[in-house]
Amino acid sequence: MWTEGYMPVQMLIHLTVMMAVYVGANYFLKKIGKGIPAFPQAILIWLGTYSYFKFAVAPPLPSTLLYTFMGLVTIVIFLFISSTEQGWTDFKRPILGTLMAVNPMYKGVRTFSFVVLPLLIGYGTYDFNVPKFDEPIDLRTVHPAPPASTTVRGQNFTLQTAQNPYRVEDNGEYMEPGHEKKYFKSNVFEPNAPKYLQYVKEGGSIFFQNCHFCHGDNLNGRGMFAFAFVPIPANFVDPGTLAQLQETFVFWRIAKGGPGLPTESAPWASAMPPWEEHLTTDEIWKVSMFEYWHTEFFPRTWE
Amino acid sequence: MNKIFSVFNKMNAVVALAVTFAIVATGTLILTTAQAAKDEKPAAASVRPSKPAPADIEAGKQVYFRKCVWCHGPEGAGDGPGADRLWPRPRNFNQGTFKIRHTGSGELPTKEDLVLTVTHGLPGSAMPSWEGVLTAQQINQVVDFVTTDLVKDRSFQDAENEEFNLIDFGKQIPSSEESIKRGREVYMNKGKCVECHGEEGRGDGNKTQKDEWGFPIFPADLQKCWNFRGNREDPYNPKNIFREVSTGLNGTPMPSFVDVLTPDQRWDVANFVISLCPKQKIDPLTAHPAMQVVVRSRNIEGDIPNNPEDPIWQKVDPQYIGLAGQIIHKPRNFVRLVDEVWVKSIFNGKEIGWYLEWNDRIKSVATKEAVAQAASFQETPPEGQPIALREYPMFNDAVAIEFPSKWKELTPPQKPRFVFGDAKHAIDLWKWESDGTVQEYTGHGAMGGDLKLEARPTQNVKAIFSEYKNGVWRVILTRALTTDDKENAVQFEIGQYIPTVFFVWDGNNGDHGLKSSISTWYYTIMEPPTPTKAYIYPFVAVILVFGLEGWILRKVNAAKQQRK
Amino acid sequence: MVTMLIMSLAMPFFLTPVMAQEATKAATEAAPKVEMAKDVYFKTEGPVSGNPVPELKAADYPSYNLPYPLSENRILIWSIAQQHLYFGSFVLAVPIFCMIIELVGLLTKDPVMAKKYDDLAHLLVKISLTAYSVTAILGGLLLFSFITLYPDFFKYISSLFRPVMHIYALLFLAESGTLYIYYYGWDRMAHGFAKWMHACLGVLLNVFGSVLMMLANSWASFMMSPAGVDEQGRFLGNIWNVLHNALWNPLNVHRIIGNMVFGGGIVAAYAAYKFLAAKNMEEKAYYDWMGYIAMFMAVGSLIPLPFAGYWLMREVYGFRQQMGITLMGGLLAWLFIIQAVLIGALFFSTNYYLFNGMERMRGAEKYQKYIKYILFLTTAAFIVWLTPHTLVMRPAELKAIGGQQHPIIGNFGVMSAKNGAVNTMIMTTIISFLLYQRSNKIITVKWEAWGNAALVAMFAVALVNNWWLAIYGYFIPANVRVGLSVPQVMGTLTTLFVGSAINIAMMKGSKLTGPIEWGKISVRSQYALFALAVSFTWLMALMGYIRSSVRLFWHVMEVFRDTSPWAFTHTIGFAANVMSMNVMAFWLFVLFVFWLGELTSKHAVAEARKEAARPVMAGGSE
Amino acid sequence: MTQGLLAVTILFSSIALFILAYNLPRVRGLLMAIGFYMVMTGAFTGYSNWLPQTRGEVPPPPLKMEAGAVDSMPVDKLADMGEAVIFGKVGGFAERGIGKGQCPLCHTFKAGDIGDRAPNLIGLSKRAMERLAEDRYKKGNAAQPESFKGSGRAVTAAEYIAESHSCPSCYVVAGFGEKGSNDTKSPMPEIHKGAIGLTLEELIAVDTWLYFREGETPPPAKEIRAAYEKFIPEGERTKSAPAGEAAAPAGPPIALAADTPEQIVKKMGCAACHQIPGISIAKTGAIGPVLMEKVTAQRRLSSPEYQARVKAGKAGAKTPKQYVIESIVNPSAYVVHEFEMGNPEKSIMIPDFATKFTYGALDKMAEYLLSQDCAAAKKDGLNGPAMEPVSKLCG
Repeated sequence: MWTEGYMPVQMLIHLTVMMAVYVGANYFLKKIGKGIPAFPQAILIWLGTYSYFKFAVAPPLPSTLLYTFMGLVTIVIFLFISSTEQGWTDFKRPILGTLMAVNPMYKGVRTFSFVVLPLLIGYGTYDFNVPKFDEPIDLRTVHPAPPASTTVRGQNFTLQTAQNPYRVEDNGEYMEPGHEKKYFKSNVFEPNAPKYLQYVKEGGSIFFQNCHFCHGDNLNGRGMFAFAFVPIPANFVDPGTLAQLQETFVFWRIAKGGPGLPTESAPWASAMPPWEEHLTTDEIWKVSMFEYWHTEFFPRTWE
Repeated sequence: MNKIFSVFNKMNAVVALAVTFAIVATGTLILTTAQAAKDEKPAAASVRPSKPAPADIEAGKQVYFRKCVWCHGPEGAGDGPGADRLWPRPRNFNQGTFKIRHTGSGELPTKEDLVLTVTHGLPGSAMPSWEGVLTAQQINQVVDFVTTDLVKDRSFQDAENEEFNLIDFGKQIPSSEESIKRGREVYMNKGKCVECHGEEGRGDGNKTQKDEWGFPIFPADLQKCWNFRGNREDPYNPKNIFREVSTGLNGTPMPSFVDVLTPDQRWDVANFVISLCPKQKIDPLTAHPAMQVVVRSRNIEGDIPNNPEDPIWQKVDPQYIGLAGQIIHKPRNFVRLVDEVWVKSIFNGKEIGWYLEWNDRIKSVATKEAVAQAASFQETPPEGQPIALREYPMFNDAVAIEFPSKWKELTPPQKPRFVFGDAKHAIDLWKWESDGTVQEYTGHGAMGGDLKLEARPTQNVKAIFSEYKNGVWRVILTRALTTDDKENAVQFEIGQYIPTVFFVWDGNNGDHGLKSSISTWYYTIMEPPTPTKAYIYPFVAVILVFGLEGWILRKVNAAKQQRK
Repeated sequence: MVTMLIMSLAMPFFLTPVMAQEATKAATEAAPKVEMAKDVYFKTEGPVSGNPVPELKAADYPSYNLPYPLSENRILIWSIAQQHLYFGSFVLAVPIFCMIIELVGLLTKDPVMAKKYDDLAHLLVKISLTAYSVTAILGGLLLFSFITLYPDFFKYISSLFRPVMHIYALLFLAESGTLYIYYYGWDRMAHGFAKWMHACLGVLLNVFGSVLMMLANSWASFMMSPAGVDEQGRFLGNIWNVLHNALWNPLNVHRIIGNMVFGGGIVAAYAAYKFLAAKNMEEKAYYDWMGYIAMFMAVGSLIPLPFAGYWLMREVYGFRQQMGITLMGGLLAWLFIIQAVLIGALFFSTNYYLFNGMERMRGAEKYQKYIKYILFLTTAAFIVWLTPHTLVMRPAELKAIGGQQHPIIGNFGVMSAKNGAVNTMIMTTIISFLLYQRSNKIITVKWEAWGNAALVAMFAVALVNNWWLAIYGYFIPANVRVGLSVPQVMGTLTTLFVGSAINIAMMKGSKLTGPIEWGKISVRSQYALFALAVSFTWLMALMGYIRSSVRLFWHVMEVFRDTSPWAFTHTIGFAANVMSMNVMAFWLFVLFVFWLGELTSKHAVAEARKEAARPVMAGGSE
Repeated sequence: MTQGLLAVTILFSSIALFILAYNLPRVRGLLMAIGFYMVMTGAFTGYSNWLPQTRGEVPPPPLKMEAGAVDSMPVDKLADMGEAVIFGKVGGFAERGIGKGQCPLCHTFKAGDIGDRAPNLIGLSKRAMERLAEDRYKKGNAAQPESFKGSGRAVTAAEYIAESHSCPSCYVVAGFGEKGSNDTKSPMPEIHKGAIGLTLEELIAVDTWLYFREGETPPPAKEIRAAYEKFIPEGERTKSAPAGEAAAPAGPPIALAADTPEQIVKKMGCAACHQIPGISIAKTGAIGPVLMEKVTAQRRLSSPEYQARVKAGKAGAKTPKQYVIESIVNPSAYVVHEFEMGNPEKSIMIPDFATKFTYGALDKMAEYLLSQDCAAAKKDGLNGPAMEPVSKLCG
């Protein structure tokens, strides 16, 4: 159902297909004279959307988002049915019918719902008040605002202007992000590799001595220790991480680790150490370069 | 549909029965053959890998030098830049020694075996699953490259000297109590498994083993099936055990039991081994038991029993807590031999009790030498020295629970730094050590550059039970819910989420001070009784709704009257 | 609009020479002692001619002994400033409407309609007259609380802006004068050349009003992005530098457009209320029409608003990247989710109103079947628009996802997707509007099929282009991506202008299936107008708060630190509560103002209403 | 939770309004409208309160010293203040920042870090007493040029630290003396006056931090004050600015074009390392070269070492003035050979002067330095550091 890399678009396509099926089925049923009345239609749309968001989306949607989506869908269904006078009347008919008990069936429904509804609400109230032991909801800002500058091992770096000193062409010129694409498929263990690749190799070695325990050999955050952490370590393969960041941001994150995060990013939820305790700035730059090379992303740039 | 049924009706009952039987029989036959076809390995002749195409080898080399080289090294000798800090060490391909095979002991694996290994990785080691990262084609190519270029001492194409004898799975014996009992019998006696893997399978039998390259290794802890190599897809499947018992693990002391045990016996052993592993929900992302972040402490009547066999403790399900090596502050623990601890918690009106259980192959109590070295204990191995070869003096095994000292003052979800707190938020840490001491500490994080703990003179935490038996430590700690020292000691409150961290030290691994296994933040919650309002409010709500309904009915009836 | 822009361009010419003169004078007089310092933003050197920012302690902030939360000075200032801004916006927006409506009335050939428009403009300016006095009162109150609650800060900032204070005061006088002449001269200048002069007065009124607002804006934008001072906050002798700081112009444009939506919203809400309270069909018809006009104005301004916001955001990023990240991905990111909900509410209300509006026309049935598609597209876009970048998750959920980034909806959180979503929502609203226009007409032009095909093709291309760019933009570096929003916006604007043009052209000579039966709209639609108004009021409170709180703990960003005990940033919930109180207080005020307006002119309006409610001739294509 | 109450209240009041509206047909429209407004407002408030709540905390403002206040300050506050003096701000220790005291330029503070210019200060509070017991201390090096009356008489650890701060040469840790002085002369600059000019309060704070970071209880502020008063004569103490007077603004001081060279030297703390002719406070610095650029700039510019740096693309001055400016704003461009300290790539000089000088100030300073020659140095009696004495330059 899901293909990695296309999922967001797939979800929109699924929704579109569901819409098409709904319209088609409705048209067909109407044609054969068995059109579904507005009220059950609304219920069906709601249930269909809910089942999709609840069961078809994997990994599951966070509950907060699910509620938000369903709240939206509820409102939209209401807007849909009440946007024409006809639709609104159709929709109201069974409800009013039930309330007024216009025929024995409706009367039955009314009696039933008048009994069940209070009980449901009662249960809901009970459920709301009974103590729960779910873990508290945690909020984290994934990419907090970096400071304007940071001092790493006595050296001051202005994050907006600093450059990775190892991101260089063979002639020593700074390599603008994007230009390293030509090296993405190269073998860094080649003895005569260009400077850039040699630095990547050094960075890789540092990565595999320090970082892969958590961030994993695939750089996907599933290292051998990752299972013990909540949240599990950052996944660099995901285009939402490295590719969204400037290299200086990555440098800052590596150097200052979890304790260097601002409060809104929940420094306590990160096991990342301030790597400046273990690595020199040069090593940090090289590791950052390796991470980009290995995941084949470019650092983000600001214009 | 009706028509079909009516046909049945018209038919003779006997004929109908016969037809049904025929359908069922055919179905079963098809299903079993399909199953058999699935189980069956290809015949030996086709097992020998054909010589790969040079293009594939080249493509495989590309992949290798991007993904694998970092651990396995450019020459495939298991000596990549990352190798020295790894335990278990990455495989040396040069001799063609591979653990996960369907071939006989000492033989080369089939290509499928290697593809499987790469695809699913080796749980419990740093080798990850490459599924989804590399395509099936890439995995095949990288295996081609490894088998031709990096396996140097042997050749997969050497038809003269190399044999590929696939093991015979025979007929699987489904797990049953009987089978498990027979398996245990074999495990204890004929198979002699117990000699290495220990009485209860925790791998505590033979503690000083080395692999073919001289690196120390331990027998597998059979109670952690999620850590079995080659077991990622389905940890509770006895087939893998059967395979390993049959083929042995090349390069390790684990022999093949093909000649010793009959296939049926091996199935029994496999069933027995799997039965040792606690049944847990496995998280597909981490291939470990799913993590629950909240430790629920149950309310009990009476005293906290000082015996884990007590029914009160037995009623509580132990909770799995995964532990990582503490590799973020020096000294760093790259080899963490204890990777999980199981906890239970209960409380009564006065006290809270913690039951902690973890597997440790060697009971260790600090030697004098270790005590002397403790102050100058230095961290990670020198550059270039494999971590697996490090030898340490024996320190105490230990376990600790950490809480923020003043969690009430933190706005959730704020917490201190999980390793010994930080300057702004102190932590309270209770540490039990294998020499029987229990000590309470306060941690302020990095005061003056080093993470340090400050021992407190108080004696509020008590170890009411501790025992080492068959490779497992069991400890029960208790403490009063509140103490006088409000500044440093954690104060427990019912119904509140109290952040909690767990530490375990494995003394024979040189674990000491910061060198430890560590969890991340969990929450402890002491279950509150259901409040009375939970019963009153629904009642009120129901009455209100009924009232509303009555009002509606009245209005509706009035409207009806009017209409009439 | 244009005049305002010209004014803002002209500002430097009548300001700089004065300042430069002053500066040189100062420089020559005290030549040896003049200290030069560097501008924090423009990086130019200038003579130090002001005091540095004072160093304050918590005790330097006097406060009234009020119960919490009013014990916080900030909450008081916040609330008063908010009320002042609400009324200010309304007072600034209504003359713009008056101007436009009066001009429309002037240009309309049909005398009945012309009168109807003219009376509406008259009514509006009347309402704004009361609001104008309230604004002035609130302004005084704000000034007073400023002086008493933040004396040092006020001293500093007023010393900086001293040179333009006179201009501000003069403009205020001019604005008042013009407004009074404009209102009281309405009947006298009703015909011929005088009427044109009157319309010109309307333009002049708006010019004064806008410049006034721009000057006031410069205070706010200076606090966010200071310029013209050195690092110690010392004035460097050039007031123009202080005024045209980095965020001034984006803020000006954003506010002018925002004011218009806001003003439209209030008038629409007023009309909706009157519609609901109407006793007879005539009143209903009149207020239905008025609500429609106001809604049209509001939504017309709403469409460019996201683009103005986008520009402002770009400038924020350009000024300080951390400030941008604090807004979009950091501490304040959640506020943007609320903003997303509010904007969604605006678009949904608009569409819903238009759908309901079709009911006043016979023949609309054939277009009603498209409602579900429009709603679906809007909803899908809104789902993308609403999904936050930072998800709220339980640890277990986080674990199940395997990282902070959800593989499916995670990508909806980034700018690229949001751009696609908001453009889609705007386009669906445009489609609704085009359908609404056609509702009571049977198109008779020969090229009908071609016209329809062109419309469909244009929307299809624009939407597909928009979506494609949204997806493609995700994979390219940010600096390139920023450029992508241009084709997206261009696509949307093309559909708006070309689409409307084609539509109007097709409507030429069309056969009417019936008149627009004003007053026959459903009651629900009027609630949609309420929803529009209240959402926008709330949105304005929210955006004001965001803009203000992004300074975090600075009075003047990176120059003047806020050392009061209330320098921290409140939680979203707390802020929302204050906003809600403000919104409710404002609407009570508005109720009062309307009631006051009603009191004085019951008779006149009743007359006008009677006139207006006469059966409308064919041809109302508005 | 109480925050969410407002939303609930609004929603419930709107329900009440609707019920009221139902029963009061005359004002029904008005009440319904208000009710609807409240529903919408309540929904927005409720949604906002349902979202996760975080409060933005205010980072601690830059610390301000107040004379006399230190005696009554809590120990941790005082230690924080000390940390700010040493490392620039609270938390600066972890970030290895450099503060007003400029201590980390030479001293190291973490286990395992080896300082080659000055001792690692870890464990100082414990070591102090051992030092006092050394024979070398008891001799009391009375010949020290800058020793005060009463120096060499420290008896407690606190006094030892105070003495080391106020009279570095009174006792020099073995191996850390100036070259050739046989550990009788310390290269440490004056910190209680002159360029660095720490006030007594700041010195107390520094000492407190030195204890505090070890996890020990520092001696009370009064005791440390007494120790300093014992060694620093009244006239040489730097006074802290009176609390009322507007002190220096937050952030580092900026050298301005309007400042005199002397003021610039003072603001930037050049004298901590350099001797500069004609500047009264800059007579003892012994870590960097003597700044008489009329003599040295051209010489260094044309040296092969400098040209090598130019070739490597690291340096690029062509005129002596460019050279001086380059040396200030980018010290690592070229490190004078004698002062390399083992790393020719990186100067130990503070690297961010570029952000602390205005252009005018830079120009002024360069002009001034370029006008200083041997004669000026001789007139001031400057000797220069051991690595490159004046005699060698002017020889």
